[in-house]
Amino acid sequence: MPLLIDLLSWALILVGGAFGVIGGIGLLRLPEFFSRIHAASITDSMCAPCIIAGLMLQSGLTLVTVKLAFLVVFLFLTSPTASHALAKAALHGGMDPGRTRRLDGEAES
Amino acid sequence: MIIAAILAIMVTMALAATRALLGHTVYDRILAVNVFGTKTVLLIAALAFLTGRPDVLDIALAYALINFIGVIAVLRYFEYGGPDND
Amino acid sequence: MSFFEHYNYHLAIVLAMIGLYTMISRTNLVKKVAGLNIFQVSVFILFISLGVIEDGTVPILSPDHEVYSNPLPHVLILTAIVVGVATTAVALALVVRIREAYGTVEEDRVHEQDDAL
Amino acid sequence: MDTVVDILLLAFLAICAISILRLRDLFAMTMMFGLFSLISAGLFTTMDAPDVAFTEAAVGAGISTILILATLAQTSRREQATPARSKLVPLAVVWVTGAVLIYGTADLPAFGDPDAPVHNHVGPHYIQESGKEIGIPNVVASVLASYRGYDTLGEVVVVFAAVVGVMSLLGLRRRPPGLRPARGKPDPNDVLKVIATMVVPVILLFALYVQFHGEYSPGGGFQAGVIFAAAIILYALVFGLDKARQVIPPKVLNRLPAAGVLIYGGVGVVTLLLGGNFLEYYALAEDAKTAQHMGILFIEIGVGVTVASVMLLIYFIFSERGRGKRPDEGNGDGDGDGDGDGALSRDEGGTA
Repeated sequence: MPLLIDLLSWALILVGGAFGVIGGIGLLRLPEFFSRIHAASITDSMCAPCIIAGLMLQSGLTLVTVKLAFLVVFLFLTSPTASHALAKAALHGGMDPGRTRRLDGEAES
Repeated sequence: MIIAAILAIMVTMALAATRALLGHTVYDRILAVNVFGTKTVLLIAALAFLTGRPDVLDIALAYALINFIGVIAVLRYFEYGGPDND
Repeated sequence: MSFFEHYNYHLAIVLAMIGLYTMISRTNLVKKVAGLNIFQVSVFILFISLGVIEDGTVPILSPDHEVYSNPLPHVLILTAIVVGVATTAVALALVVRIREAYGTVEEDRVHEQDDAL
Repeated sequence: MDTVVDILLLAFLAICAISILRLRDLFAMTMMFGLFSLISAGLFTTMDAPDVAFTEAAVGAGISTILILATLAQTSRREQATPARSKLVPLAVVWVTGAVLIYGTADLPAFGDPDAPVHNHVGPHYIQESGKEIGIPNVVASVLASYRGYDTLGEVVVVFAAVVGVMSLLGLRRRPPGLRPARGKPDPNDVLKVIATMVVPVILLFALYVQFHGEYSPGGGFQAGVIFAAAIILYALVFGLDKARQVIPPKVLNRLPAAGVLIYGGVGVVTLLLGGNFLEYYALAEDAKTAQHMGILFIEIGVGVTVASVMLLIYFIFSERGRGKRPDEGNGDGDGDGDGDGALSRDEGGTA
């Protein structure tokens, strides 16, 4: 049974890490802001809970687990809110989701 | 195995930092900084387990909430120029 | 060999150089304050580096650990950070007043207006 | 592993610092500044200094960033191009300073060397004896509040002096001349309001935990005060300044920094009256450890009250100064009306 829990925990941590890297690549490679938000949300909503769940399985039932649970609930509440507020602010600030495709990159180089 | 997680988190942090440096728009930077912040939370949680001192997890909690407050503050100031115009 | 044993100190000094350069080469006062903060953080890093002991752990006593890092630099820097933000607040308040009085936060514009008097 | 993380974080820090130097858009610079503080706090964690990391995260990434933003809202958003001044002098000064400092490190003991002089002075005493003398596990808290309590009193007074300075610079007149009051557009961001109502009480609770659990885990009055202030700042950001002002009546808030210092100094006076030295807690109770616990508890409360109220007051003073519209709007500053048209939200990333 402890072996099973260990395996599950490692699997969760690995999956979380993989999602983190995928989200990071998306954040860097996707063409414009509104699509990048999606990549960033993956790291917040998949990577963080998976890694923290893996760590929770490691620590057993202690105060540490409670703190980790608290952390995951907090991240789960605030990350989407921050993304939402960010998208809203961008829209409000005049960024057009359909129009701004590759303009940024060309203006830059 | 926690080392693998730490490496993955560091890679993500590097990617997010690159995006924050490249920017293009301020919103991209805010997004990248937000991602970087949540990854720092995870990094600290993982490091706490690696060094065997999980009691430093409080810092990870403080990070999570300061990160949120920071992002909201930047957005409010960038969008409205302050908290009072509501 | 001994040169590379000091890598942490050297990187802290690089940060201090960047902060100092920001402070003396830029004319924008807000940026000068940011440079001051970079410099501050570099000093904090230098102090905390001095307190590190190899294979040491967090200075919170527990029965499982023997070697702890030195708590004294931690105490000094902890209070220095809070005092640092207090001085930053005063500096920024001065910046706001300068902007109200001169209409600009660029150092050389302020000097021009002073010279014109 | 620790070394790798350490070097990578330091490299991130250097990159961040260079981008702070080069960015002309000051909002973007502030973002990088927040990032810089977060990374340096991460670095402190890897260097086994959780209390410092805690403070740096709350203060640097939280309060400093918000204060710079509040300043930017009242000054200009962009840095003017530096005139054709010689860059050689600053560069020379910086390189000479750096060279001297690096020369100075040559004689320092190696990084992490346990035989370094700094570890053979009072450090070992604190680590070996504080468990018996003070009786709390967090050595940093016992040094801060008991062994060097006199120093900490000085630091608290400095923080108090800072709020007096800010108040006399900005707070006496609530609005600078030429600024007329204005109401902005209503903000219908309901998601933020719902989440903020859920999160703010949790943050306040966490601040209390940090305050009173600081003897057993990283934390204490300084960190708790900043987190408490951050919670109310979040409330102000989401619900508006006036509502946040009602949380603590201004009359009370204006007196709290002094009250905190008085609590701290009062403990010292009480120990004097009970026959001990100033801030010598052993006079407070029969049992030595109970006395130390009581003394540390009280002065941490004093520190927490002062720091929280000072941070809040500074924030309120800054944002009340900046509310309203300027008559000379249009030269790119303020950005208070939020009608950016895409071009406004662009910045030349790193091309400065």
